[in-house]
Amino acid sequence: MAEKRIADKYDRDFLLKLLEEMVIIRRVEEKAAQMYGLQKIGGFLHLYIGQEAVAVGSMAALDLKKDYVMTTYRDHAHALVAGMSADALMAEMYGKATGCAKGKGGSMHMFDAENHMLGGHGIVGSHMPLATGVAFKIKYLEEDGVVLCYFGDGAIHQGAFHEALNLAKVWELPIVYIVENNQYGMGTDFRRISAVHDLYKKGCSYDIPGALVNGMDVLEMYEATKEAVARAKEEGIPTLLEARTYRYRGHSMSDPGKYRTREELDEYRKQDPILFLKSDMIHDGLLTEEEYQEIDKKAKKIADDSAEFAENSPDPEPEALYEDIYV
Amino acid sequence: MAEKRIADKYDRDFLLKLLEEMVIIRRVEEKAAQMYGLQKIGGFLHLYIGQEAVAVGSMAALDLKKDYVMTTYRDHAHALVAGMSADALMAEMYGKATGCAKGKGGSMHMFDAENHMLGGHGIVGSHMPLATGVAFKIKYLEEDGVVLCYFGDGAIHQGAFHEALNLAKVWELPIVYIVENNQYGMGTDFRRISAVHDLYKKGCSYDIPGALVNGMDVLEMYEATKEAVARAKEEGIPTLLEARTYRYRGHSMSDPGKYRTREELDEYRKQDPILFLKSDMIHDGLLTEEEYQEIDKKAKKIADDSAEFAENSPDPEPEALYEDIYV
Amino acid sequence: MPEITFREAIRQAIDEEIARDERVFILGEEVAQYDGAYKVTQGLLSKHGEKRVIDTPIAEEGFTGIAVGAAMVGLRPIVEWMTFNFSLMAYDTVVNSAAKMRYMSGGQFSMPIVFRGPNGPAEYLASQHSQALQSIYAHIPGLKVVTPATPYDAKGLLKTAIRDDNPVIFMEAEMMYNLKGEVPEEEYLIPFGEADIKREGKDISLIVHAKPLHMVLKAAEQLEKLGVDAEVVDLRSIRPLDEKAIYDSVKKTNRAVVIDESWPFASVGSHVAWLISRNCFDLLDAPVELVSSEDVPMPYNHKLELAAQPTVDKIVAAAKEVLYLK
Amino acid sequence: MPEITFREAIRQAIDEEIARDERVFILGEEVAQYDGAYKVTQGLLSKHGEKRVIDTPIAEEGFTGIAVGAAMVGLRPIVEWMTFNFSLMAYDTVVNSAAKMRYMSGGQFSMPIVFRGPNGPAEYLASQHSQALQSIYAHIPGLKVVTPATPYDAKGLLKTAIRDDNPVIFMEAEMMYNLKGEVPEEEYLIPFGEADIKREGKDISLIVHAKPLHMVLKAAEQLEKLGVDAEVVDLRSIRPLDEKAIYDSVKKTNRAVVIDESWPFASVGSHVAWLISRNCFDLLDAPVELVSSEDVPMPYNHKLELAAQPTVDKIVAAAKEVLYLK
Ligand SMILES: Cc1ncc(C[n+]2csc(CCOP(=O)(O)OP(=O)(O)O)c2C)c(N)n1
Ligand SMILES: Cc1ncc(C[n+]2csc(CCOP(=O)(O)OP(=O)(O)O)c2C)c(N)n1
Ligand SMILES: [Mg+2]
Ligand SMILES: [Mg+2]
Repeated sequence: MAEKRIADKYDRDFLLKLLEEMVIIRRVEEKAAQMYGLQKIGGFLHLYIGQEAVAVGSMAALDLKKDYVMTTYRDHAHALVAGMSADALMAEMYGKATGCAKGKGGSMHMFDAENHMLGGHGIVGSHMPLATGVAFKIKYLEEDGVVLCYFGDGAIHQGAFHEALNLAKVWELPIVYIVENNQYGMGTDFRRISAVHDLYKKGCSYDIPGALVNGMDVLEMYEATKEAVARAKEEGIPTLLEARTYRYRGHSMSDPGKYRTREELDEYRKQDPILFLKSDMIHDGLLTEEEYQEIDKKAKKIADDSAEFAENSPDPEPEALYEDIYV
Repeated sequence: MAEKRIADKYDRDFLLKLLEEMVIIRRVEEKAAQMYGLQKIGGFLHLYIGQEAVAVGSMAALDLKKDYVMTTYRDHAHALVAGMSADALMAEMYGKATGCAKGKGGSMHMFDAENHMLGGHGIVGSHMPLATGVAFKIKYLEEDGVVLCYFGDGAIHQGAFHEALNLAKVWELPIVYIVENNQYGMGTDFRRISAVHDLYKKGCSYDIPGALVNGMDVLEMYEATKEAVARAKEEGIPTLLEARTYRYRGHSMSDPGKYRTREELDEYRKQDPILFLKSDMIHDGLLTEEEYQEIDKKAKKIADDSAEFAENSPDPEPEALYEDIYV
Repeated sequence: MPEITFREAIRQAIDEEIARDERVFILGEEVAQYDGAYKVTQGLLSKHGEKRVIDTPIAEEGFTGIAVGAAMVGLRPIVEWMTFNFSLMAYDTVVNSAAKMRYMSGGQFSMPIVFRGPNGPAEYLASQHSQALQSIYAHIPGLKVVTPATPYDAKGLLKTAIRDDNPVIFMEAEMMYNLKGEVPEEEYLIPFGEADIKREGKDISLIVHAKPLHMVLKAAEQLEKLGVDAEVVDLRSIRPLDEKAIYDSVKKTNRAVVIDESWPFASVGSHVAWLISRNCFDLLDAPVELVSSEDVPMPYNHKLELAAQPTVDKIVAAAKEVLYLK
Repeated sequence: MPEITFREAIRQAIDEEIARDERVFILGEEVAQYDGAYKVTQGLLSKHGEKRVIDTPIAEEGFTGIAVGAAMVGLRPIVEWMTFNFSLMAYDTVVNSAAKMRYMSGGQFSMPIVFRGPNGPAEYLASQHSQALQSIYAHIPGLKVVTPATPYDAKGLLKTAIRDDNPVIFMEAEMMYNLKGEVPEEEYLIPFGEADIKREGKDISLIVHAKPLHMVLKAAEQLEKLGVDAEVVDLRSIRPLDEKAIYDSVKKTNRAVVIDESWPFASVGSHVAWLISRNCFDLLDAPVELVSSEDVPMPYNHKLELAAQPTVDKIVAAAKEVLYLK
């Protein structure tokens, strides 16, 4: 019998959880894309498909009773992994009163206070100091927590990055910055607008350790994050992780995607994070094709149900317009 | 006879020019401080005394027919070295119509378009992109110029630094960033708020070379800048120079200066840039004490005359309030 | 006259000015290789090359500041902000550097720069992406603020903006980019500070700028059915503001409603409403009404987001109020 | 009652609230070791320690954003901006994050944060350091904006601000820090949205907020000599705005001048002037006048900078205008 790839190191339940989460994200987003086509969802819809291993692997290193995540408008995956129901997520995209933000936020603003999912932020770069402030609160209250702050390869050039990282290091805050380098900021190849191409090295100005991680490999994401989380919690040293990854879909729904080649896309599809984990698990005898199909079926049902839930949910009442502005 | 310190390398006229410039800056600023005490000058007055070698040495590497400088509110030295008359400078501090900005800018906003002195900017950090834009213009028009952009150790943590340096490198702009590390941003020791203490290393995030320079040594400043200017002009590579220096006076006139010790100040006074150049020149037989006194006398007269000029100059006409807003 | 879209009108203005003056160039996120996030700059890279049509990273403060610096020394940049929502990242640069450079240097520097992009609510974009921000720019002396609402005005005003030696905030709207209108083939410029009477009338003045013009024109039609002959004054530029055109209209009608898709408080709309109240005090037969966006962040839900904005119904209702028609 | 300075009143409020609630802390440039650029926080570091009184680098966007993030999860930061001029660096964070967090999350997060510091012209500071910026904050729904003008109001309002679960912009003034006034020793809070009649009168309403109150009170004295009995309404908070107090006053006087040291266009002042014009239309015996700063960047020359601002003379002249006294 062939050597085990992952079975010796991880238990099956853990791996199954990662697999299921990735499949659910994908199926729910595919559903969202479909519903966008039917104009049930409007505005910007930024899909995470292809990048699932990043959120799933890194967040597996968290305990969201104590830890927090904050991300950009490309936020569905993080919300689902944090524990938001697909129903609340989909209903939010539909703009329904049953959505996580009562239909006020939409796709870009998934918030789940209870599950420590702190959004869903639309202004590129602006949430990096915010996430750093959450880490500040953890330290201030002497809690045993950490913050994962996600952002894109395009966002790293915002001044907010510079200001946040310096302070995180000076104040020794428990935070891990994860740049999800899907290699494009809209239509801009990250190499075109960055003076250094290894983004994880941008910690050097703040004496913050960095590492390049294969963002298509959920277990590599998990391990790298676990290490960084420990460093943050135990030593108060922030880390900058660069997750090299890829988005299969356009930047948002209207993107023709002319800035990249079919071949490049196909290349990354071959490294699909779901297929990889699945095949390793099958290889190691932790999963059968039938079991996988079952997972997929369940995920599809969750996605379908969420659309039905959203469809059948009411719009917010007109008075809602004036609510939730001030406490 | 003892070995020459500088005479073999530099000609006397050049050294005299540097010395005179430093002495004039000092005397003019001392005069300004005195006139501030007499309430002839109001608001913020940020003196450069102690830092003279930085502006004088670095700008000696320029040809201001083609090159440009831009700096902060601590701008008197740069203006004088660029060629602004002490009269126009002092009159500006007095708020007189004969000031370089017709009395509209004051101490913090010395501008001299003709001499390529581009200010005089009061919002910490905000001029770094502006200076980068001037370098952009040089490249755009295919000119043979360079920009020196000065800022403080406190300013380096502004996001504008990060955004500007990345673009300067990506676009290969002819610019030299000079952080005048006088070791305090108002009352804040630069080590307290910077994750890395060698500020010149902060170029690493942009693959921009950096160097530490003794900012009390005018010739070291000159040499380092000359090298950086050549790299900028010939190869389109920006540089980050850290000029380690010291301001003898408070941040501005109202600063009690409790954040530092008498000893530290005395230590730096011993390395005074004027005294150092003077003693090297005397050592090498390029200057006599009498000649130095003559220089100093001339500088004092320039300073005195400037105050008299300012005193006798008219205030702007009331209509000036509404002028110079739009072209 | 050929009919072209608002988008095409903007593009023509940029295209022609880049061709006319080698110091003119455009920079911003996705303006070059991607042909513009909203396709305004489509084709300009391939026509003018990467020296004149320049992609930037997402670094609004940085690239806006670079453009301001370049303008100080004689270039004539057009800064495209992907939307005005993101311009807040560069607000300091515009307010403290661009708007004040000439004044604080005693007139030594001019600042020939245009800041442009879509402004105001589009659809389904929620709080951070759907703001009408003219008021925070119009408040600032040293800036000019221009808000065209037709392809004709857009082209003529943008060409004026690019040739102006002062910083000009030029506000478009995503929802107008596909709007069609006649635009002459020959060159023309529209000066700033000249309002345009988009509909003559004698019973009430509807004073508007930017995108809501189109609602106001519909409201005027509905009012016509009620026997009310409304005059529609399109300000076109709000700094400078054509006060004379406003007062001339109110002199005729004695009644006014101001329509502005900004939030109401300390807005362009309430300012204009006060100007009329003050300067036409003896002429007014009724208080000046303001139809603005509601004083709330923008919600995502479509019904709510429409309710948050001016509507034809709200405009008609305000006009009736002012006409004492119940 | 003891007389203390405006500075001391602010300091007491911060001091007491830090002592009362362990989640309250203050951060900003030079607030700790240097005892504050304007000495407002003097002694607080030594009393409360560096956990509660925190120096930051010059990185307004960064430390303001950190405070906003901390407030999202339950801390109660007081952000000191050295002056509001520098707050523009953090304007995006305030407008797009702090003001909208509650709304865009459907009410899940509160935002108990205060942004404070000196606002408005001081002396000899020129264009970049001498701006009254209330209008660009008051424009934004989701923020509260408070502008005290006496030590008593400053302390009571700041304590309210610190206990408020919403983002509060709290504007002081360098020129007021040494101003003295009576402040009780026992604890008190002043609610937002309650204007204070600083002088009762029956002939004309002078509506003001922030530092110009003191000029207005002097103008009222001069008017008294002319036989005019002016009422001075100090708004104290401009968002929420006490509209009722304004209208009640105008109901009595039938005449109003609004005084605001902001630039005029799209300002708090012109907004209030419009509100009065509209809502007291039938009561007004004269148009509502506005005395604002001139529509120019601030010059350095002292005569010019005084001419750029409201003055007692300008206020008296405007009042006479409204009273048809020539
Ligand atoms: C300050 C700001 N500027 C511009 C935008 C428009 N915008 C939204 S997403 C995006 C690209 C971001 O790219 P990246 O950071 O790589 O993240 P990705 O979308 O690839 O996840 C841009 C330019 C914005 N939302 N905010
Ligand atoms: C954006 C901004 N924040 C704060 C200030 C107030 N301020 C003026 S100078 C200064 C200290 C700057 O220190 P540094 O950069 O070291 O320059 P130095 O004064 O030592 O030359 C501060 C905080 C400002 N002018 N602009
Ligand atoms: Mg990306
Ligand atoms: Mg310094």
